[in-house]
Order: sequence, then C-alpha cells, then structure tokens
Amino acid sequence: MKIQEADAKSLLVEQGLPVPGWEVVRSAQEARQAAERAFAGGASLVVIKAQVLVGGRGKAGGVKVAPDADAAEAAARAILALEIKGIPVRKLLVGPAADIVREYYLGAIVDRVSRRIVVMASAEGGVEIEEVAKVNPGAIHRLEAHAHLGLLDWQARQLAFAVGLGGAHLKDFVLIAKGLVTTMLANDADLVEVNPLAVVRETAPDGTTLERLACLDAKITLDDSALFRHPALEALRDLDEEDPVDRQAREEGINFIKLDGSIGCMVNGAGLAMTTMDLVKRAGGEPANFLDIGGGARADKVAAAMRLILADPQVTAILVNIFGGITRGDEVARGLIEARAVQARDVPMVVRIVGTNAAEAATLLEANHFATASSLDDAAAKAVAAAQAAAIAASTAATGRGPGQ
Amino acid sequence: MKIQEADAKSLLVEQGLPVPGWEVVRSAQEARQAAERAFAGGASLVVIKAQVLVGGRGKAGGVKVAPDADAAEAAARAILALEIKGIPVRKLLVGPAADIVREYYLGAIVDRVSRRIVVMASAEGGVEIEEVAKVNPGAIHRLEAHAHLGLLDWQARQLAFAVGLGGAHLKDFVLIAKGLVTTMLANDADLVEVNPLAVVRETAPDGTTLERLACLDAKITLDDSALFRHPALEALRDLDEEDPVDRQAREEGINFIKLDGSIGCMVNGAGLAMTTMDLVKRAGGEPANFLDIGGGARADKVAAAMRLILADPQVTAILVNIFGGITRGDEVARGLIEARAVQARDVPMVVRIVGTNAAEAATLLEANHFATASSLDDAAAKAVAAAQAAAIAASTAATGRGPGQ
Amino acid sequence: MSILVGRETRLVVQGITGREGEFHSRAMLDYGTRIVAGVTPNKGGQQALDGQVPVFDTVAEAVRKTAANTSCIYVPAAGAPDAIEEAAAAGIATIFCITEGIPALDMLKAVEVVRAAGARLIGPNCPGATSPGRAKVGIIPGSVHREGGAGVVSRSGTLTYEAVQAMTDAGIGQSTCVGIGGDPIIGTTFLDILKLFAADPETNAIVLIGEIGGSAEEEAAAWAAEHLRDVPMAAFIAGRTAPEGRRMGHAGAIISGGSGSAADKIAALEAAGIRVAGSPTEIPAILRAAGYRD
Amino acid sequence: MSILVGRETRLVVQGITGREGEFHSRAMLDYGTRIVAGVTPNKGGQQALDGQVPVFDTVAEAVRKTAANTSCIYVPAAGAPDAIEEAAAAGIATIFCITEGIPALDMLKAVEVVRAAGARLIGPNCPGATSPGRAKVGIIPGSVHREGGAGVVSRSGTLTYEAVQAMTDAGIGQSTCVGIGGDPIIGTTFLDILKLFAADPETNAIVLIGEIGGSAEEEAAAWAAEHLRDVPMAAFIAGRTAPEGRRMGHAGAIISGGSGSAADKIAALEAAGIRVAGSPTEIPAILRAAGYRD
Repeated sequence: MKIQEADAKSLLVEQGLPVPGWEVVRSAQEARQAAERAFAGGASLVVIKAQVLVGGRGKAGGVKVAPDADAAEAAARAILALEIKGIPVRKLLVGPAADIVREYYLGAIVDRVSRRIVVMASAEGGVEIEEVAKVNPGAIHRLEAHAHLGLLDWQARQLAFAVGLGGAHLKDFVLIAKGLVTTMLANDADLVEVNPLAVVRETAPDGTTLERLACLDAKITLDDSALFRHPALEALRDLDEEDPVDRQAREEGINFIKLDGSIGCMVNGAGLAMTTMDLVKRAGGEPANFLDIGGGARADKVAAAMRLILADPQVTAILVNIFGGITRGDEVARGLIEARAVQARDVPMVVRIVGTNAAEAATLLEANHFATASSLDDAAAKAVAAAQAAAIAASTAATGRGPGQ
Repeated sequence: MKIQEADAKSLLVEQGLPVPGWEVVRSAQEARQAAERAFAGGASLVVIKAQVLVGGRGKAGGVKVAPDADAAEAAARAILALEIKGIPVRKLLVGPAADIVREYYLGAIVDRVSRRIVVMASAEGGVEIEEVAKVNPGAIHRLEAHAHLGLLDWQARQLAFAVGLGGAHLKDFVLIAKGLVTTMLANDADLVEVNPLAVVRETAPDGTTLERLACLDAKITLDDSALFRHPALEALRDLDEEDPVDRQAREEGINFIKLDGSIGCMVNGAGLAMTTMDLVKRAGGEPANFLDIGGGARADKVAAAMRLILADPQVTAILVNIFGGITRGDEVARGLIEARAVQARDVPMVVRIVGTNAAEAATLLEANHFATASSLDDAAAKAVAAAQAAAIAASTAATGRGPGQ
Repeated sequence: MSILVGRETRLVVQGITGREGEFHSRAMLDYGTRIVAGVTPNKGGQQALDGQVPVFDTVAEAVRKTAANTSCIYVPAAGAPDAIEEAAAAGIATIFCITEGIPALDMLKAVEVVRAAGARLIGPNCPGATSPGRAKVGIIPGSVHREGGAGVVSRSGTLTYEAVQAMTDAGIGQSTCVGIGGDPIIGTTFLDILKLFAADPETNAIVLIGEIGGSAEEEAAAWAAEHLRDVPMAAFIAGRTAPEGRRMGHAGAIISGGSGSAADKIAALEAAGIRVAGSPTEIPAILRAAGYRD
Repeated sequence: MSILVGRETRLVVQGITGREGEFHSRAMLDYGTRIVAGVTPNKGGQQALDGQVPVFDTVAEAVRKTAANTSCIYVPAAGAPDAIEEAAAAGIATIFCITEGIPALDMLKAVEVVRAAGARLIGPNCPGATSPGRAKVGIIPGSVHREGGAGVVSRSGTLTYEAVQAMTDAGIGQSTCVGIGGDPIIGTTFLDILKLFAADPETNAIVLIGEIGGSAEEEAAAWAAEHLRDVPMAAFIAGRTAPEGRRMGHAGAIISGGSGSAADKIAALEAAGIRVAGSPTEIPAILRAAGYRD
C-alpha cells in the first residue's frame, strides 16, 4: 500500500529522524495560512507540494516554491487545479523550503534476490533512483542488512563514507540510515526512501549558519500482507485516490484491478487471471479487468465478483475461466446461475470450467443455457467475438443502421 | 547486580507477565495495613516475604502466610527481627497468597558454554533448581535461544509440552516463556528466573473457579557491564544491603570485596589479585580483601585503594603486588608514598613491584624505606609474618606482656 | 528419480487438523504420498484422517518418532513463519509452505533461519510439487499429471495446472512439477530448481512458467543459456497486459520502477534460446520443436 | 610455527588513534609485529604512529588496501561489539578484542555474527597473544617472554605475565601465550586453544591458567585427558580463597549455585592427570616433572 509523503514523513519522525516541519492542507486559503505560519516561524521561502500517490509530480508542475503568502496561495491554487497522471490533486503539503547544499539518495527495500533488506545510498540525490541505476549504476552503493539485525553501525558508516558523508555528518547519517531500516521493521514497509536526503544550511537566531542532514522527501510502501498487525497504518490508506470499485473488491476479499477494455474476466488464481487477460488481448480483445476469486471460492463470492465486473459500464462480454483444484467447478456454476438471475443488465458470457467437479458444472451450465468453451484459447476467442458483436450492435443502435447497411 | 524480588516482579509486569499483586513495606504496622487491603480485595490468606538479596529465606523463616491482619502483623514483626545469612531484614513483600495447584520452574540464563540464552523449565518447581539439577537432571528441560531471535514460539511450545503444560495453559506458558527472554533482553539481565511458576486456582465473584498460570516468585540478576545504558535500573541497587565500603570502592572505580582476614591486598588485575589472596592463605595468613586497582592506575587511585584497605580495622598488614604492564610501577610507588604520608594508622606494608618501570619504583620505595619483596611467594610470606607479629604485639599490649615472657 | 518429492518422501503435515490441511492431506494420501505424521499443537496423541496418520504436538517429536524428512505447511499466515522455523530446527530437509499472505519481513527472517539450518524451503504461497506416479506434496490436483520426463517449474498455481494439463493432454509426461510460489520472498527460486532439474537424470526437458515482477526469470535464463543448451526448454510468462505499478493478485507480481515487465522477461528467455509460448497450450509443440522426445 | 599470531600476521588495529590503541600499537611495532593498518572512522587518510601506519575509515577498506588478516580492537565497550562485527564482515580471520566491560548480551550477538562469518574471536577483556620472537598482538608486555616450546593459555592478564615470567626465568620459553579473557562470554575457549596447541608442531608442552567461574577448565581437562596424554602439562587456578556469590573483578569470575569453584576445577584437572601448581612459580618444575625438555 502506498502512503502519502506527509504520512511517510510522520513515520520517519516517529523513529526520531530529522524531517523539516510541514502541514497538509486542502485549499489555497489553508495553504496561505500554513505559509504565513511558516514565514512567521522564520522561513524565507515555502514549498508547496501536491500530495498524490503517483510519481512524477515535479515534472507535472506539482511542486512549487513561494517567497510570500500571496505567491503561496497562487501556487497552491495552480497545483490544486492539476490532474497528475489522471489523479486530481486534492491535498497539498506546505512547509518551509530548505536551503539545500547538496542532495543524496537513501533507500531501503525488501530485496527479492538476496532475500535481505537492501539499503542503497547515492550522492546523486533528488532524481529518480531508477534513472541513476540506468545512467550511472556505479553511483549507487548497496549493502544487505539482515532482517534480524537491522542495519549495523559499521554498515551505516560504510555507506556514509561511500557517498562522501563522513566528517561532520557521519553521526547523523548513521542515525538516519539505521532509522530507515527501523522504520521499515516497525511498520512492515517494503520500501522506505528518502530522496533527497540533503545537507541543508540553517541560520540560527544569532545569524550563525550551520549545515545538517535532513529528510526532505519520503516515500514508503507498506506490505499489504502485514497490515493486519498494524491497524493504525490501515488508516493511512488514501481513499481519495482509490477507485470505489477497488475498495468494494477489497472488502469482498477479491483481487480486482480495473482496466480499460470491454471483456470482463473472472478467473481463479492470479497467474491464470493474468494469462486469461493476455489471451483476450491476443485474440483481438481488450480485458476490462484483472479478477482473481482466489482458491476455494463459493457461490456467493462468485456472485460478488460478477457484480464487480458488471459495475463497469464498458463491459460488453464476460469470460469466466476456472481451473478447479481447491475450487469446485459446480460451486462456481451455481454462483454464476445465481448471479445471472439477479443481474441488472444482460451481457454475453462465455464459461470455461475444468478440473474438480467439471462434469457437474457442465451439467448445470448446460441446463441453464450458458455458452461454454473447452479450452482457454477457445474461450478467449468466443468472448472476443461476443464483445465485437456487442460493439457492432451498439454502433447499429447508435446510428440506427446495422453493419453492412 | 542482584535486585529484590519486588523489583524483579515489576520488570516482569512491564513485559506483560501475570504476577499477583504485592506491596513492599518496612514495618509490621505497614504490613498489617497492606494485609488488610489484600483481605479487602478478596484474599483469604496473605503471604509475607522477607526482601533480602541472599537465598534460603524460606528455610530461615523469612516467608510466612497469615489468615488475618493480626497474624500478618505478627508474622511481619517476626520476619523483621530476623537476620538471614547475616543480612538484617528491612523490607517485606505483602500480598494475597495464591491457591497453588502445581508448581513449575522456568528460568533464562546467559549461558557461557553455548554462548546463547538458555531457557530451562521443569515440572519440579518451588525448590532450588541447583538441587533438581543434582538429584534429577532429567527433569530439567533446556533449549537455546539465539540473542538476535529471542525465544521463538515453537521453542516455547516445546518446553510447555516437555513439562506437561500443554492444553489449557499452552498459550499462557508461551507468553510467559517468551516474556522471560524479552525481560532479559530489555534489561540486560543475565538471569531471569520464575520459581515457582504456578498453576493457581482463582475464584471469580460468582463463585466459579478457574486455573491459570502465575509468576509467584521472581529472581533477576542484571549485567553490571550493561547498567550504563539502563540508568533507571541503577536505581534498583539495594543500598541497604550494600556494605558502605563496597559502595565507596564502586564510586572510585576499584574492584573491591571485603573479606574476614587481616592482610589487606592491593593488586593490579583480577586473576593476580585472587592469586595473591590464595598465596596469603597458603603462607598461613588470611586475606582481608580482594582488591584490583585495574590496568594503568595512577597515583591517586593507588591512594584511594589504600584508604579502602585501611578503613577495615581488622587489617594489620598490607601486601601490594603489582605486575606492571599498562600499569607503571613508579606511578604505583608514588601513590603508596603519598598515601602513607597522610594515612591515619601505621600498618606494616610489603611491596612487590615488577614489570614496567620496576627499577624506578624500586628506587623510590627504597628512598622511602618501604619493605619490599622480589617474588610473589616471598611477598606473601613477609606480609603474613608482619601480620603475625602485629597480632602478637596486640596480644602483648592487651595482656601487658611480651611474647615468651 | 525426480526432484524434491518422490518415493523416499516421508511427509509430516503441519496444520493437519485444519480444514485445508485435512482436505489436501486426504488428496495426498489418495495419490500415494507417504504421510507419516501430522502436527498440531495440543492435538498430540490424536489420529488424523480416520486413524491413518498420528498427530504430534511438535515437529521435533514427529521427526523423532516417524523419521519424517519433508514437511508441508497449511498453518495460517500469522503462524506459518514459526512453523517453517520449527520444521527447519527439527531437521526437516525439504519444507513446503502453502500458506498465502505471510508478511515479507517475516519471510526474510524465516529464510535466514532455514539457510542457517541447511534446509530447503519451497514457497510460501505455492501449490507444492508433484512427481507423477510417485508422490505429491501440496495442493496440485493429481489428475492433471502424467508420468514422464519433463520438469515444470512455475510461480503460479492454477496456471501451472493449465500448462501441465496441456502437456498431459499432448502426451508429454512430467518428472516433477514444482510451484515455487507467487510471493516476492520465497525460499527456492527458478534458478535453484533449474539446477536440481539439470542434475536429475530423469528430467529431459524443462518448462518454466513465470510472471511479471522481480528478475528471477532473467537470472534463470542467464544460467540456462550457459548450462542447459542441450536441454529442450519452453517458457510461458503471464502478465503481458498487466499495467505498471499494480500488484496482480500475487504479492510478487508487480511491475515497478520500469522493471519486472513481461517484455523484459520474454526478451531474456528468447535471448537464452528458450522459446516463449503465447498460450499455455503451445508449450507441448515448443518442447517437441526444441527436440524433446517422450 | 605458533598459533594465532606469527610472522604471517598482518595486523589492523581498530581504535588505533585512541590513547590505549596508540600506546599498545607502538609496543607491538617495537616487538616486531607487522601492523599494516589502523582504523578509526573519520580519520581515514591520516597516518598513525609517526607515519608508520596508514589509517582507514573502515575495516573493509583496510583489508582491501593492505591485505590485513588479523585485527586487534581497542574500541571502548559501547562500540566494541560493532567493531568485532565489522572485522568479521570484512573477512578478518582472527579478531582480538582487548576491550573490557562489554555487556554480555552484546557479546552473544557478536559471537553469532563471528560464527556465521567463520572467523575466530579472542576475548573480549583479554590481553591478546604473543608468539615470542615472532609477533605480539594485544597488551602482554613483550619483556616477559622467551622463545620456546610451551604453549600458555589463560583467562587472566597480569597473572599470565606472572606465570610466563616465572617460566622465562626458569628457562622455559613459549611457543604462543594466549589470554582468552575474563568475561563470561568469550569467543575462544580453553578447549579451542588446546586443540590449536595440539595441532601445532612447535608446541611441546601446555600451561593452562584458569580461575573460578564457569566450567571451561573442566571441559578442557576432559578433552586433555583423552587427547593430550603425551603432552607435558601444568595448570594453575586462581581463586581458592574466593567467597561464593561475589564477582571477583572479572565479570566471569564468580562461584554461583555451588558451581565454578577452584576446588572443582583443580579436581577435574588432577583427575585428567594435570598437576595444578600452588603458586605460579611452581609451574616450571611441574612441566619438567611432567617430562618437558627444552
């Protein structure tokens, strides 16, 4: 689960990491007031940042700096008017802008290959780390932390020296790097990233300046499988940015992802569900969704899945593909029959059920006049044909003329 | 550092372990009031236990049970009048007496041999585990916990089944066993022992009874080397039971243990200090103390050590044995000269200094008329002779006659 | 021969008295797998599956009394890492963890424990393994198999059944079919299984069924290019149409930061000389074209 | 030959710029020990000991640039476990930790890390080791030694110097003298060192200097009874007069629960055929009586 920058920063602060102050606001007026507070607190510039879960907000104009309250309000208004990668900006982070001397990258991930926590640091901060990885992989220093041990002091020091943050910043870097891993362990995160980690210049009330390390941006992804033991973190889920259908699916315990096509898919198993989508595409169609009803689904879950699919008005055909192992084919067939009995609109459906209790399922489906298919390739082809027929019918209805007329 | 039962129980409670309530009191009157509160809370019996850091208080009469407030007060008065292994009882623990169904032993130690945390459990609780180890070693079930992992669930279950605490008590046993190790890790303890861990019978207000596990006694020893990072635990040191000289030595950074003999010893290095004591004994004397001035001691520390030795009125001779490595012989010699210049009473002293700067030391000692010795055996013999001479002189002074007269 | 499971398998089922554990244990027994013990704490002394399997409180006791060498775990996610560690500590050599939804950090820890014990973990979130005609451990329906010489390794469950059924229907039997699991942190990777297949004299062809996310397929391809030139191979990658940044059901199936796409994996496999099927049904033909003879 | 330290020793000193580290490094250099590097974080690039030793920020860098194979740690107690783990991770084979006062639980963790890395840790709270005429690592004064064939192993510091001086004075030289440390949790035990001496062709006699606390002397005696029957041995145990339940200076020197007394240890050693000296000065005569010839 992705969480917003401001929430990620809160989790870092909980572990004692140095993060400059911020406020989250939802209007230009609130942004102005927050900026005024920042200026009153001694800031000479404020930064206004769109809070969206998608990347690339900087390039999209979602981050601005303002020298006074008027400018801050204007900047906030402009950002709130944006859509970034299709997501309307609803929230802003406002805070004093740091006087950045130099930027670094620091991140911790759960690494699939080493099966350890990998901590990465780079002196090339402030840009996408994936970009650095492509252009200058040698600039990224990595080391493995054992999940039982966390990041050890000597490892943190090694990273500090590798990126040139020895000397005056060594102690703070060690604290921050260890804190990143502590944040990961404490919250079951699979990614904790500070980019940029920056050396910032601060001016004390007496006019002297000092330089210190600060976490200027933060990105944290939480492990969905571990949310059950962090009820407080579940509250960080940004419902603003979640499709209501996604939420409904989550509550039903169905793996569902809405896509742009016209062929609704209902499959048991994630790999087979992706394969079904791929074969729809290969047959010339476009999948409307990814949907995995999971193992051992009963009739009521099948009916719920059907409601999710039909909630999408773009869906003009449905492909059901079940390879029964734990899942019993007759249960699925019963669910389909129930669902069709109550469904609001009539959409052509192709059903393929093999494996456990496939014969019983076939009998049920036949008795209820479902279109069936034996192989997956065949099922995909039939579903695509049905969708194409529906499209032609729709265009006929729209123009009042049939095809070829 | 040993801590009192009541403090040990507090540390267990901090980790969520089930410990019946208690109060600590210092007088029979307070004990009576505490007992009255326990009876008012529904107890039918109260237990009064001496709080002393030495073992064997049960056999010494330091634990009593009372059915009413009068009896509790009388029991408290009796216990407060006791000396247990030379330690006067100053504090009592008062609380409801548990209705014990069955007693078990559960303990965790930092084990030298495996260099792991060893958790031990036995169905033979309530008696000294060392006794069980001798009489019926097979009754003690041991397993090793990795310091990075703590006690794992399956390990705790294994112990539970081994001692017959599966079934209804399994979950609580797992919680308690894991909690023991957590207590050890959280407080840098090198021993955490619950003896007895007991199945107790409790009666609910509605008259129904239930059985559950409870920690009825607790013993914790803290790692002295780790106290620096647990300032709150330093406050648990029981100064009542600490010899004032021990405290003074601790504050001076000198390893000092008072013994019963007449020959004060000042040595650098713990092994050599023990050896010096042993050789004094072998030469027919009795060491008055163990004293290690540590490595690299300077003159002021030597002087402080000398004050500690002379504070013991039984000391009639002093043996100084220094093998200079880091410690410089001339520094020690200078410290001895300084100390003698200001010391309150004149005690014969034999000094042996070898190793680093031994020649300079010898020159200094000779110039100041110290009695010296070359070998350790020789030094021990001379110190014993001096003590014997002093004893004879003292007896002469006491009887008004010299030896042989 | 075969890999991981076979006639020498002496299975202990952890969580045998649960709904899932009991259901699949029955299917394994029916298939001929030798289940020597079950483990459910506090149910030690009972008999599971109509008296066919003794239940113990701990894996250690099960191993001591039945010489179990393989474990299959159906314990719920909250207790599964502990079950894995218990099996490893008890000396179980091969541990299958079927359980889905285990937190990744728990798995990092469990993998360290398994490594230190020198055991092998398959999964979690995997369907197990079948060596047709010998034994099956896990949840793969026995009916899809046929005895033969092709090794199958997959990150998926039902997709594996689909592919294996296609092979069986086409007359290509299997030496062993292994589902390594759909989670990001798993005990045994494609590469590990390729090495086992390479060393197995009865495996004469290999089918690799991958999906989006991570780079395990790429690593396996690189190794295969060097070591499996003479072995007929076929592959399938699910998720060509998956959008970036979304987790496709499996915790490990996500394209992130531009890496883990199906296109990358297909390119790596093709570069290693392994043809990638457009549909699972094409796998038999690709194997035959690569030189596989039954 | 010799054990642990010798002409092949390439030493890195961790904490070389501290007061202790610098003092003893100078003494080691004077003795002829090859100190190839020092490590103090944030002092990388400096030169220590009047330009004789380059200083690095990390042990890894020191190993990379100087091929150091042995480390000696003078880092204060709060940082010493980390220093041990850093050395082990950097591939140092033999790690001496001189530091006193390290918490026991920190050492349990460090010992696990050292074990996993396959390194050897001597100490902590130990004086180090000297192979007379070859090299010394730690703080044992070089002047007490004489080259020869007797191996010495001890839990103590100055008591070791005393015993070694007595041997040297009596004309019995040493192959290697090792102080294993006075803490309860140490990396290398009496038994480990006995095994090394047993395998060293230049060690022809062994002296074991123990003290109260624990049972390491008893374990060593049991092993010696079986494996060192032909090797002349002598022992000394400090603490015959130590009271029960008090920690005698060393964190590990305590008789508790009736175990760890000098009497027990002496009995075990005598039972193994090893004579125990009443004073360190008697060690040479016991060795000779046991058949040792220079």
